[in-house]
Amino acid sequence: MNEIPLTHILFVSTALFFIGMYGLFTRRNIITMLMSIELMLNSVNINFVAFNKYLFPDKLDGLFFSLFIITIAAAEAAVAIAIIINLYRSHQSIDVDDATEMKF
Amino acid sequence: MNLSLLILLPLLTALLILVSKQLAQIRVIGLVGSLAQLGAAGWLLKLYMDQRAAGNAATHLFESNTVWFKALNINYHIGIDGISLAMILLTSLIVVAGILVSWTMEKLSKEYFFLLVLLSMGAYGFFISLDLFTLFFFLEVAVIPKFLLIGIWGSGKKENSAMKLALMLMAGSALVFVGLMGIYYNTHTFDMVEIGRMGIALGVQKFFFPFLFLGFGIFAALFPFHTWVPDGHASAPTAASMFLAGISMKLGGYGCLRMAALMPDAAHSYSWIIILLATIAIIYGAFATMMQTDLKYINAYSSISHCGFVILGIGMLNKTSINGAVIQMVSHGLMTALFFAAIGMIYSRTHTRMVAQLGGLLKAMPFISTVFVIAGLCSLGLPGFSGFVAEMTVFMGSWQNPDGVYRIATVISAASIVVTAVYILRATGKTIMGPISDEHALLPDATWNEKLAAGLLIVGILIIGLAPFLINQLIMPTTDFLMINIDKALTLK
Amino acid sequence: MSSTIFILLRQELLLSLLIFLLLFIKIGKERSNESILNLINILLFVNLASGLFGMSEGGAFNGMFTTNAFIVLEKNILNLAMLLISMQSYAWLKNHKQLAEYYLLLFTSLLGMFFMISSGNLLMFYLGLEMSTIPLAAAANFDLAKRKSSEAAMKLILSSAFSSGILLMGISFLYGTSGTLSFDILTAHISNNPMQLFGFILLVSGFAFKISAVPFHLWTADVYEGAPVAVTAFLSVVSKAAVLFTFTSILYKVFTPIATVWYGVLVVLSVATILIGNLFALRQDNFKRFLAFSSIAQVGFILIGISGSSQTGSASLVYFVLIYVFSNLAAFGVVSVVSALAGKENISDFKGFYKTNPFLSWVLTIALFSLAGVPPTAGFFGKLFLMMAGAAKENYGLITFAALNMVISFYYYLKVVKAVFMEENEQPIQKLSVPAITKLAMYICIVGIIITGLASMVYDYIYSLSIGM
Amino acid sequence: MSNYLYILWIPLLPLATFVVLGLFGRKYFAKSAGIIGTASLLTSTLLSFVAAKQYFFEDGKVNGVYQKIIALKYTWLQFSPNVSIDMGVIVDPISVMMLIVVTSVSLMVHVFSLGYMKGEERFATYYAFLSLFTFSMLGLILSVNIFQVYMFWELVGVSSFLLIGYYFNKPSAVAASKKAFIVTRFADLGFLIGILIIGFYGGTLDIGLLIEKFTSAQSPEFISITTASFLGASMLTWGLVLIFMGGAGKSAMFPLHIWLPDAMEGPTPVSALIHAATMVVAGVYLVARLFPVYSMDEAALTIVTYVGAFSALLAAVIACTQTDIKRVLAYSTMSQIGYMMFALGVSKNGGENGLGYMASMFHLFTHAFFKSLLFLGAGSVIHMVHSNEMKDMGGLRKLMPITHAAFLIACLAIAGIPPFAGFFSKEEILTAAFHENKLIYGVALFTAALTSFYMFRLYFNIFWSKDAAVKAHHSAGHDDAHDHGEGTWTMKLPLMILAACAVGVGFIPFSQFISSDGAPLETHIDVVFSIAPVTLSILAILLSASFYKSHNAKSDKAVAFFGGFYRAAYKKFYVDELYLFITKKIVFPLIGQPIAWADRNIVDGFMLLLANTTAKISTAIKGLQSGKVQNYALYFFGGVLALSVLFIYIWK
Repeated sequence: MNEIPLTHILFVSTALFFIGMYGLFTRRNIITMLMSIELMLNSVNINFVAFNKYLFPDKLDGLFFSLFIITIAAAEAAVAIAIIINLYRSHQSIDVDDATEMKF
Repeated sequence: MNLSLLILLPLLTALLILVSKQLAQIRVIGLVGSLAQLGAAGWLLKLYMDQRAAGNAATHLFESNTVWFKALNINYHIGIDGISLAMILLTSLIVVAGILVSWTMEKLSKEYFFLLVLLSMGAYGFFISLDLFTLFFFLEVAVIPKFLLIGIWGSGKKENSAMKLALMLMAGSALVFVGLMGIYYNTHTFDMVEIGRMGIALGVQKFFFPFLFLGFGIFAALFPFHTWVPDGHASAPTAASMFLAGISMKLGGYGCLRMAALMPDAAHSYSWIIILLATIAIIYGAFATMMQTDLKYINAYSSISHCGFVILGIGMLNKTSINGAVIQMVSHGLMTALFFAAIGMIYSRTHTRMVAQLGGLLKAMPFISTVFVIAGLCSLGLPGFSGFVAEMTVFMGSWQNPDGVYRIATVISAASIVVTAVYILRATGKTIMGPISDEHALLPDATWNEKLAAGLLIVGILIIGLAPFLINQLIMPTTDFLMINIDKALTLK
Repeated sequence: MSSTIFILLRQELLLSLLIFLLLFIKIGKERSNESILNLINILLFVNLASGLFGMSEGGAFNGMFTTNAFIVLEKNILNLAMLLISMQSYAWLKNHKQLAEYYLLLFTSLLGMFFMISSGNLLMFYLGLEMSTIPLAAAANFDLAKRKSSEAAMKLILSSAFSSGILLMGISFLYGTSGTLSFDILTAHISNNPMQLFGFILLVSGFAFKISAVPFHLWTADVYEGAPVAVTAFLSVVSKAAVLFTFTSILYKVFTPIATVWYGVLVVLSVATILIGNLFALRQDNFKRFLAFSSIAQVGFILIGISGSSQTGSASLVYFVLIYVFSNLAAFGVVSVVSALAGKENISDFKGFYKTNPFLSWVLTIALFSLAGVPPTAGFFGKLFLMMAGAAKENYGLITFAALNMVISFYYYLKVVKAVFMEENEQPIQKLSVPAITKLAMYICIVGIIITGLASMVYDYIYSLSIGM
Repeated sequence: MSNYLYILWIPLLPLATFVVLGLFGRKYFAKSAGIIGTASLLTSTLLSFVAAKQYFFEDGKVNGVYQKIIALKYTWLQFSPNVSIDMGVIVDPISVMMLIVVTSVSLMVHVFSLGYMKGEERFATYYAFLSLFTFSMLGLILSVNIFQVYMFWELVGVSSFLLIGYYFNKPSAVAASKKAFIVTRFADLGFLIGILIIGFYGGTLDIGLLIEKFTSAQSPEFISITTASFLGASMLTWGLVLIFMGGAGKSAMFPLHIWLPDAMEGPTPVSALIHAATMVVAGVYLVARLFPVYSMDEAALTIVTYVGAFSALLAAVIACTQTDIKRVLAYSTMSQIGYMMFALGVSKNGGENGLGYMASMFHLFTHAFFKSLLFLGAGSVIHMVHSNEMKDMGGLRKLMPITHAAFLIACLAIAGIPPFAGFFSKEEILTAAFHENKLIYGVALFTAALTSFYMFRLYFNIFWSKDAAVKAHHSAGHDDAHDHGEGTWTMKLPLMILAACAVGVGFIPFSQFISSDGAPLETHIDVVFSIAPVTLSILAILLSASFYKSHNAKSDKAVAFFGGFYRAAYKKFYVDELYLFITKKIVFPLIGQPIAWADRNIVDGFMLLLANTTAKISTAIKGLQSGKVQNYALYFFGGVLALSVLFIYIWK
């Protein structure tokens, strides 16, 4: 059977990564920004899995790494959401441009 | 004698001052401490002379070398030769005088005396250290006290002056540091004696000498990096200006001298630049002084001009001129300290330093005026005072340099003695002589401590001025040794 | 599963115990803050002491966790910093409700750092890193009421998440090109191929973000300003130190084959960092922000030291960090006391500070002098040794640049001293009563600042443990 | 060679006096200072007479030639193996002669001051300064080393400065003292450089050695210094001319003479001592001291000659116009010193040709006495009239007979009327000039005539003319003049003694003792030769008598006749104004101020600029820290890209 070459998958993951980055740079809503970061993390996950599957199938390093990434991303998201909620309490908004009190 | 005593004494004094309670206590401790330093220095002189008389021909006496940072080959290597001993004596004299002059300091007196003593400690350490890192360490130790002394107890736009002084000196030491790095990574040691023995590759010298000489030059008010001098001296409290001009400018001159001896080839190939700058400093400083109206500024600018002679003497790179440079360092230290002391006394009474607002003080305060005149006469190089001996030695030395350009430099520098006479006499004529204003007519003359301080410095000046063979006897052998290296370099050319 | 593992991991285990204890305290019956604080400080001291003896060397979890005398030393330094911070935040936490949470967060992050430092494997490293970062984001938000605090936390969590994304990308590339995550094996596969270089640079960027090197530093100032002083202190000293240790060991151990490349990277980073840090520090009035930028500049000097890539390099790094702990924490101690008791955080408020609080003024001054690198304080030696280590590469342009930048840094440090000693103020900060334990912490810092420099055995000890390349 | 070491005491005694009076005078010796000073100086004077006797009559002469004896030599400051400043005592004809002059004149002044300065507030200080001056002057005389000369040279200058500025709260006195010091200092600069040149080529600073080396045309030093040249003149010429510059400064030769008239601000006895008899002839002494070397260089000697002659003439002309009696005397001093200078200039070294040298020394000797006499006389006149201006005087001959007599003798002496002292010395000078250089001779002759004219103008104006004026002057309540009449005996005695000298010293067979090479020299007064000068002088005296003896309009006519020239002379030919212009209009505003300005604004400004630019940059880039977390991330990514591009593609 002819399988999808690694480069294709890498292309997808890279695209995902930069899409996430683009979202982070452009979106004003903090929640959305957080989601874009999740995208980036997931693209990394794809990388790991792909590398593992294609190049080093005998060991499972990559897979495990991606598992850990998922967990930590969850933790991170939890803390982030908490912070955002608190930010909303104090700023009455989750627009990132409203939280630019400290500068220069 | 263990030279570390010279560091421990001030340290001990400083600590005692920190723990002491009331003003009287602080003063007494400070005075006793400084006297102890003076005594130690004098004793050291005696021991040194005995050793020499006993035929001890080692270049450095009382040498002791203990490992400090083993991994980096940094040693606490100390020892003295004639030149450093002369500097040590100068320092101890000025410290005593400074403490005496600031006897009546009320504001934050504890901190004040503490910093003074700390400064002196830095100076001693600097003069006794034979290890470049230790040298650098003490060089910087001596900077920050100046900043605080000027900034806290100063007058006028003290903060700016303090900041300018600190930053320029720090820039100087930054340059010095780079130079040290260069030497270290090419000789793998900081030990001056060792480096002197093995010598430094010509290229390395050529590249790093400017860093070191310029760095120390900033401390020695080398043109055009002298601008910290006027403001710093003018804003500083009396004792601080005495220390500044008397001690810490000498750190620079001493450093320059050591560096020139350490890298003679480079010193020789750059000597024309050094001499150019020195000559400019001398004549330019003199003319700038002529225009000043504030006594402290007058003395500060004249310091620039006088320190120019030190650099000139070093730049000429021959025995006589280097002798002259050393004598000039000592002489200028004493003389300018005396001058600042006198100005301080006048200022503390009249509350003005403006020449125009003073006059006829000789009537009201004969002693202070006499001190002022003596300082002035010494500064314009009158025979019998140290200034004459120093300047003449420098002239004789630099004239030995048959190159026409150097001759012209010498003549120009010599011309400064006329300008010096002009500004000194202007200052004296306007402040000491002439009619006295009524509110000054009843001011009191010097108090015992001021008389003592002035007397001490004057004695120093006179000893050099009347019996120069004594100090010559002290420094000649050392310069002879320095010349061995330098001549070697010159003959290689 | 032998008992040696308990010895190897004793610092981590002790810390975990502390964390559990805190949980119990939290759920247990109400106790007075004072008692809890004292207890914690005592325990922290024990924790520190435990690390001091019985250095042990070896690895666990087949190489994922490695430790040796040097690493233990590094952890001890972190413990020391933790202890000092906790002693200094006494005044702030005395009547703070969630002090247990506060300690929980900091300890967790510290635990993460321990694991990161002794990680022998990219996965372990990543776990440690995140474990140390995420709690800090929460801690930054510890002043729940303050707008700035939550803004700071938001900025920290977002940018650190972004940076870990970048970092992970780098790791994935390294993994893809070498097929392994373990450091020892990885070294063999490191070469100049572009993909790997790209991965390496992404990894370095992640590090640079954590140690706030320019241009990855922008979060620093805002977070420092917004976060509570104690947290700021932790951020600026502990987390930075931990990452620096890890960074150095990874560079020296793993990326030896491309040393020339990362030397270049370090030079570029350090030049940018020193310059930008100084230029921004010049203008600051908020004390925490000022310290933030000054610490950025400090990192620049540290990078020069690391770039020496020699035993001297790593030794002077650890040495400097130790001094930095003392100096920076002394400064932060004063700031935290002032902000906790007088509620002032601006340099301009410190005018005439000496008249009212001579003790605090001297502590602050000595600390700042040490940061500026003025003898006889230890900072002088620390900075000089870093630059000496860097100078070993005979790149004198860099050294001159750094040395001259020291002059700029002098300016802003002396500016604070000027304000404290020389300038007048119509309503100066009133006389503050410093808690005894905080005072003790400050004394420890001062003694440290004096001793660490002058007593050469400290440096020699560190040097004897440290490893070159 | 017998022992002259006791000569050391001659300078040391005044030094001791200075130290004692300087330190404790104000407290303990406020009254007795004068006695102490005089006593110690008396001792020195006696000692110097003893020395003179011993040297000239006992053992100075070895097979017919007076020897140079180095009584003492101590290395004071070693520069390099054979270059050093030595402190020493030289005993040779001129030094002994100067010892006599200085000590005795100084003694007279000390005695005179006892009365003149009585009741001054700083009486002790005054005597301290006098002693200091005497010490320095004696030290200068006895110098063995050219640098020793320079040192005492400076000391003499400073003590003169102190004494001129003695009335320190009188602005004019302060200004005068300043001027004197600075002008001479400027001259000393030349002296110093001259010393440097001579010392460098001679390889020593010892005068004896220098003479030895530079008088033998084969010695390597001589060859090197004459071959080395700068701007066309040989280094020898340069050195000597520069040294002469120093001498000219002290001896108030044109154009460095401007300080002398102002120096009259000092107390009159001081003028008598310093600015008439001793210090101002130091320049002459210096040239005489180095005369053998000078004689090896034609150019230098020519310069000496013409400067001397011109100064003599110029000063004489100016003196005719001045109205302040002390200034008149000052200018006459200048002109007499001019005589001595060109006498040296026209002289040769050794034998008959050394006449000029001997004559110069002779004139120096006689001049010291009658000129100090004139000053002291003027002193007691001023003491009585409380003014220096001629118009306040007149007809004093009755009020102060002794002064009158003494003054007249002095005038006759300076006018060169036989048998007074001046006649003999001036005669020798004229003879020397006549043999060497007719032009100089003419100038000298004319000057001699002028001299006697203005001296008697002075004399008549003081002691004769407008009696009425004086009567009115005194009836107008200035009775104090009568109280102390002519002053105490301490003021009269010196006058008489000096008058005696002014008559007597001319008969000393001077040439027997002093000549350029130490060997006695046969001289004779040629009556035929002396007709011309004497008659001229007498004519001049008669002329001035007809002008000023009784108050009349002749003088005004003469003034009108000379017109512009008179005004120019009265304004001292505007030399002062020229100097003022140079200093006030050129040095200060065109050199000093620009430098001071540049220092503040350019040099220091540059440092400030550095600081300010740094601050500016830091404000300029503050936008980088925008506070927007997204920008942070953007910069982050930018950094990543930059690094990647740098290290993957560029620096691979």
